[in-house]
Amino acid sequence: MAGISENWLNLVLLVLLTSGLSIVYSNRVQKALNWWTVQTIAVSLLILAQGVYHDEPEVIFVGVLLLIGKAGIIPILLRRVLRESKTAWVGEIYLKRATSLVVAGALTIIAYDVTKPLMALPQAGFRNGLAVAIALIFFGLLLMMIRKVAIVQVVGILLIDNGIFLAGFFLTQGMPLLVEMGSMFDILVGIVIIVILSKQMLENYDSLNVDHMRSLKG
Amino acid sequence: MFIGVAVIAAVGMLISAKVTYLKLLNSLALVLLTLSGGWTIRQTLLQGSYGYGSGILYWDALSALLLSVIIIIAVYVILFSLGYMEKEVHEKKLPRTSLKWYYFWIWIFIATMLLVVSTPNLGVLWVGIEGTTLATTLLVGFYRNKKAVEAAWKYVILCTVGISFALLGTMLLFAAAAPHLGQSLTALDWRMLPKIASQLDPNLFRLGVLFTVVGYGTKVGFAPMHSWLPDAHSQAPSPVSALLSAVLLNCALYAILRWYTIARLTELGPDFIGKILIGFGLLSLALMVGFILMQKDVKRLLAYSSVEHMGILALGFGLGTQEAVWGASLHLLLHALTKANLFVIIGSLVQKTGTRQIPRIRGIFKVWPFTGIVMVLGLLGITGTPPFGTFRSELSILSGLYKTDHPILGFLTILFLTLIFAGFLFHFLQMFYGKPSGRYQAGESVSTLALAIPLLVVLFLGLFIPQSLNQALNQVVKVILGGV
Amino acid sequence: MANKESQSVRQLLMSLCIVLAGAGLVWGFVTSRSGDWVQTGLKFFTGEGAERWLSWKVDGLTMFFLFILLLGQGFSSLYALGYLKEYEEKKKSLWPFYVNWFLFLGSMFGVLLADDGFSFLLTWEMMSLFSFFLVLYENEDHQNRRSAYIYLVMTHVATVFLTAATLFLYTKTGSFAFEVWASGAPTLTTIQLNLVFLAFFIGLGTKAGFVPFHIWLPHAHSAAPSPVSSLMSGVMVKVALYLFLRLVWLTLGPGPVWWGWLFLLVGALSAFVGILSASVQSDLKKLLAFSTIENVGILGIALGSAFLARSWNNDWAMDLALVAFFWHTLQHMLLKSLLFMEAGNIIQATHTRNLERLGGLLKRMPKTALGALIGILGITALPPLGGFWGELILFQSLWTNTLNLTNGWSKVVLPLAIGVLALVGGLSIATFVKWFGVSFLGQARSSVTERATEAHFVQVLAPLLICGLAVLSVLWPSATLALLNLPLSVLRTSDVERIRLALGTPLNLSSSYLVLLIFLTVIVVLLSKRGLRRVTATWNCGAPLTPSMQYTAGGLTNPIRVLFAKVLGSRRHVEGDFGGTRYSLRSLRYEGRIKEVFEDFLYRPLIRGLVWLATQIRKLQEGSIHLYLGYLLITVIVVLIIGR
Amino acid sequence: MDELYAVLTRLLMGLGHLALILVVAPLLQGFIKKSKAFWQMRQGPSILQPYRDLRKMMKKEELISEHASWIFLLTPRVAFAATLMAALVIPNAWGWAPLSGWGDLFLFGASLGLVRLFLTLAGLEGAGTFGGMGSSRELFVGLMTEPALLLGLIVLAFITETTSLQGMAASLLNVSPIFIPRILALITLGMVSVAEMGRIPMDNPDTHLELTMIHEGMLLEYTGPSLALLNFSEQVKQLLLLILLTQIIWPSGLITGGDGFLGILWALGFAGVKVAVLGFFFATAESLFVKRRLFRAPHFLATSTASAILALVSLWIIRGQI
Repeated sequence: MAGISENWLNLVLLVLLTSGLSIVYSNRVQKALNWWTVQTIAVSLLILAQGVYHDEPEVIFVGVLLLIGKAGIIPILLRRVLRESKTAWVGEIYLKRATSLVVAGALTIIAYDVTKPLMALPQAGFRNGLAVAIALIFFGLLLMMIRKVAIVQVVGILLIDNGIFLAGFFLTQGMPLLVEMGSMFDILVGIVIIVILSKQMLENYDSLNVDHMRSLKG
Repeated sequence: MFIGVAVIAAVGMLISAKVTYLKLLNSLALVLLTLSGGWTIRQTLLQGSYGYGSGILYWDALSALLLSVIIIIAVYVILFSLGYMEKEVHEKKLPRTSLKWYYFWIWIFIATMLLVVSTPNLGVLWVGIEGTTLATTLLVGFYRNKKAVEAAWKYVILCTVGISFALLGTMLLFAAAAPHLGQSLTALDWRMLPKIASQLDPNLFRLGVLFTVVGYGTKVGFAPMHSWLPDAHSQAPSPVSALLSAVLLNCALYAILRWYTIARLTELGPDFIGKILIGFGLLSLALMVGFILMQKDVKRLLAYSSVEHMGILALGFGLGTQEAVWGASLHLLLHALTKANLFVIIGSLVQKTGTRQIPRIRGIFKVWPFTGIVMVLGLLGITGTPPFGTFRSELSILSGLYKTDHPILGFLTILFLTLIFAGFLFHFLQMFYGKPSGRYQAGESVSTLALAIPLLVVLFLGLFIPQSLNQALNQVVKVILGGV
Repeated sequence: MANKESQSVRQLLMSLCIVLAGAGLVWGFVTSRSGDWVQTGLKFFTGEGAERWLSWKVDGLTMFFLFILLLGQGFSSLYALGYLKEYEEKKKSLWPFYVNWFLFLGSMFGVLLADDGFSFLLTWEMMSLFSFFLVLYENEDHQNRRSAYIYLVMTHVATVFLTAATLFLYTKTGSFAFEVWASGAPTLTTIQLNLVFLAFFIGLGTKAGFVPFHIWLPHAHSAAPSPVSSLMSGVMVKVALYLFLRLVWLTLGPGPVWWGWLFLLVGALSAFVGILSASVQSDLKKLLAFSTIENVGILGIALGSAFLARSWNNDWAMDLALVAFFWHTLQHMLLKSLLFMEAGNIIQATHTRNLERLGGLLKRMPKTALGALIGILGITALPPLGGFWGELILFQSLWTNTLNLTNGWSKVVLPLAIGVLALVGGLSIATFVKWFGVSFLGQARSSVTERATEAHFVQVLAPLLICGLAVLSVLWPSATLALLNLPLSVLRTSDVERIRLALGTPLNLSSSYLVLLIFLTVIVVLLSKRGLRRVTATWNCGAPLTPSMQYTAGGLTNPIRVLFAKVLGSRRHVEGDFGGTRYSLRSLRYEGRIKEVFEDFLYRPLIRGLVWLATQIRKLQEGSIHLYLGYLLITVIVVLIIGR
Repeated sequence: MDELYAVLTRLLMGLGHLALILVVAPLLQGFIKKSKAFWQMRQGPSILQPYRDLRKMMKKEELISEHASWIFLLTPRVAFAATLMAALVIPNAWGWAPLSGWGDLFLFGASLGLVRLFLTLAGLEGAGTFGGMGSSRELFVGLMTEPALLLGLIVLAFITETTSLQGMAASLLNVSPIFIPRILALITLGMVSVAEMGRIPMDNPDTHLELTMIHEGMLLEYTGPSLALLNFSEQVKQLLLLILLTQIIWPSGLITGGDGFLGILWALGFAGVKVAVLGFFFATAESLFVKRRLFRAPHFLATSTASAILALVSLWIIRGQI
């Protein structure tokens, strides 16, 4: 990350973290989706910037792909499903918004705590970035855990995905292209499949409320 | 090459939904698969390892073991599902057009699994595992009814999350390895990694291993991440369930094993990861006792027993003693055979009776004696009753527990196994006897007995283990314990 | 046509079984004469790829029990030859029976021959499994299925202990072979040794039917077809006892004194509880099964006395105890299988196992009755038949043990064991008088019994042959003693000749007693010949005599029930219908019930706890995906925190 | 030649032993009846009455229940023979038993057990109520007497360090008669013999009221020779028990056959006196007490067992081994 100065980096990280928190906090699916888009753009910009500085074409390529594929296609897909299902509110379960924020904070602390041993490593801002990445992953999981609507769970997955990309960005100065592509492709297909599923869910339950599906027990 | 075969076959399935066409294509594909796969396995075992295309694909004894499992089970299950799916269509459970999609996804599924065991690169391996998840999701939800969708949803959500943890872990590993192997694919190559394992940065690697074990563990179905497993297995078409629990779980376990071999050589030492695996194994065993004892749904029963056996395997590998690992590798094979057989026979039973509820199934021996016999064999096999091979393997694993001075744990493990046996016996006895409800149409062909072939193999292996197999297993042990 | 076919199959298979048994006996006789014991095995692989042997061995000890097994096999097969006919007439497929019958016998041979822990566990499990299937053969009755289930689960739980002990010894000594264990045993610490012993005790004791691990036995033995019950009761139980000698006596070596005490006390308890429950049973076969528990208890006392004598190195008492043990093993095997066969005959003739519905069978099935009479004479440990002489020697051993002790309360406890044995003897007389008297004597208590006819020829022949053998063993004690020498020469170091000489006297006493008794009886009969006889009605205060006026099976032993009400947890419920006045009684209903004390206070709570736990565990999986994700999150965090 | 001689003498002596017991048994019965009559202020039958009864019954016709089987007829014979077997191990006047040897004290009890088994079976033969009642009660009493009898004898065996009745009698000669364990054992055996002889308070030999009888209940169906045999064997059993007791209370007067004819006679006379005294004692006791309820029997026999255990403990305490 030579090139991007420490401060810029931290600023981006701050943006990411806050966006993640506000996804957890948001009360409408729409909002959550928007926040997520912002976050994705930030991540992809980060990657692009790095690509530009080191002029590694493949990294730039990945960045662009990210920008188009994730910030572009996925939100559109999800919005459509959202419109069909006429769901606006994220159904809260277990935790209300405020408390969920508190929990999210706790998770952030855990993330930092877990990554403490990595301070020793040479790369600059490494630990900080990784901590934020892991925090984002936790947020995603938390979100999926405490919200009923299927789409929100999808957002959760995407949030986790962002976290992983962030982590990838820090851990691997441009991970092997093959893996990058593979993972991204997987995410795309995954989302597509999930969308299909949520359509089927609509057919069967005519709502996206995951909580209806608890017939398989024991 | 056989990956190619699988993919081509998969695409080919889409061309037409004619029964004869599908039958032909399937059997052709199976033959090719068996030939190419068998040849590879043979080469691998003869030379100890075998590469293809400048090591883009690479196999050693461990992958060979998994490869053989995949191929055997694939052949067995697909041959079975030819008849089975026909029936389903006949009984209007499925539209005829869906058949081709069924086979398409099955073959994609097989292809991804073959990829998993054929690549020497942990990154690609991850891609493969994720691929299996996606390939199977629609198979799990194949019946498209409420329950099916629910199962599929839980399956895909949980597994995707789990897998993404694994990806994070892989990245961490990459970061740790890159300084020594360069920023390239080789940094994730499990042929290289053990060589430089001792130099890996322990902190990064520890974090990586933890994330990976949890991630892949979700896919293997270690308790408490197992919760997707019974739903998926019970809702999927029975052949798919057979594939899922006989092969897919093993593939995920294989991924963990690759990490395991590396982790043993790092500064963290063999105990670190060993303890984690043992922990997960025991937890899975202990929890499954409860689920199995009180189970009402026969397919879920089998699913839970898969979790239990994954626990046993984790235990065996985690112990890391010669004998335990040997037993575990043997058990991997035997469990795959037995479980596939059970799912198949239970599947046909469920098809006949039209219910999965154990209390509603009665008097099998009166109505379908042959099915009954196969089920008895399956029962004995899965519960590790002598003279079945599972007894041998479980005994070796247990003796490993004692070797490493855990007599108490050993005792508990045996106790759990016995309780599980009690549960199984109870449910199966209920189904065997009593007066059958009139609805069943009695009568079945002797050919049902042919389904029991894998079990007979298991039985034979319990009494006598041929030299060749023993050597192969020892090679596997060497791979797992001795790095390359 | 099909019937004829299956008939020939039956005859073929069973006679094959008998021939094999005969051949085995001959072989055994020759081998034990020449005394060169076999020791060999099969090649198979272990994890290390090193070769190990699925090894077996025959020595004197094994040979003795092989004789027991072969005798049992021969007689029960002969009996089954006739018994199975009924199923044929019912058009019930016999193949499950045949397959499991042969496999069961085979696995018992395996257990006896096994010379290493692995093959022991293997064959042991198979033995339980196939006997389980045999018990399950009459699976139409739900009760039988339950019995079989209880049986298999209990043996499996027992096997948990055996496996644990085996693996422990294996890892300690690095081998499965019994010899290596024996040589390695002294290196274990006392605690380890005791734990291993306890594991063996529980594991084998369950199979042998020691109280309180006995609850499966009455269920299983009464549910099984009679040939199977006679085999299980006569032989399989003994196999478990054999393993006590093999694994504890010979392998773990002379342990601390309390081992002996454990055997003695558990044995006494089993003997008492067993015969007490038997005496109040009114089920033809359950009664016999409980009496099996009693006899196992007696054998346990003998073992205990032997162990004690060994640790007090009192050779003489030890020899006596061992002789008593083997003698009683032999006798009980003969007599109990005999009685089960007779019970089988009754059941086939009357289709009921309930004593209250039998009666007056002696006139209808005289040959069966004769065998049964000799059987109960032997089993009640009365002279002149075998049961008594075994107990006599056991008494002697306990007595000698006590006498040679320098001091300590043991000198009081051991004679009390004699007292218990005497009490058990008295109870067993009551039990079997009830068993025989109620079923064979008096009047028929139900119509089914009136229609009863004598059983098939071989079903009568087999028991009578056993009777002959039982009498012979007493009439020609030196031969029996020669048989007993086989195991003794293995179990003890000093010379066996001494025993032969010393025991010659009492055992010759046995034969002379038999001869004299018969002689005297004959004389008396001859002397009291004259005088004419007339058959009349039984005197009943002038009132006509109806079958319901006889003493019922319940009534016969009711005093015992009242006396031991505490132990049996027996309760009675009488309700009389007095029509208006207090003096004229219209009808009276009596209902007595007995609690299975051990099931109620030991096993039920256990099961309940287990089920509760299981239901708790199942709550984990109650369908909400949010919860599952929660598990995932928590697991990750926990693992991360533990991991660092 | 010598051996043959030895065997012959042994045989003859054995026959003499049996003959003696057979002859004396009814006499004792008569004597006891007489002494009971004495306490009841009655004339009572002559001492020889039992002989006459036996002879009479042997002549009588025999009635057999229609439900009875061959066991019914076999029982009296076997019972009689088994009683004789018991007689063979009891040391007689000059302390010699034909069938003496290692552990014959167990034989004594066991033979009586054999008698009991057959009697109880015969009780069920008649298919009537009273026979069953008798058998049930007999079994009940029997299972309690056996331990007591055995323990009592065992204690003596410990005192004398031999398990042969003959040896016990011989070596009790030089044990002080007021040796506490001995006395306690004696009490045990005394109470047991009461039970075994079927006397008050356990059973009433004279009653024929169906609801109270035990032993007589089983014999209810018997007539003629069979009844004679059964009564006879009962009398023999009674005599044996008394001899056993006398030889233990006061075994003095044991004289080996070597002392010639006179010696033997003297021994016989002496023993006879002892037995007579004891018999009179029992008769007195019987006249003083009443029959107890059946479910009181356990108390009675428990007492006897307890005293046996007490005897054991006291023995070891006195020997200083506890």
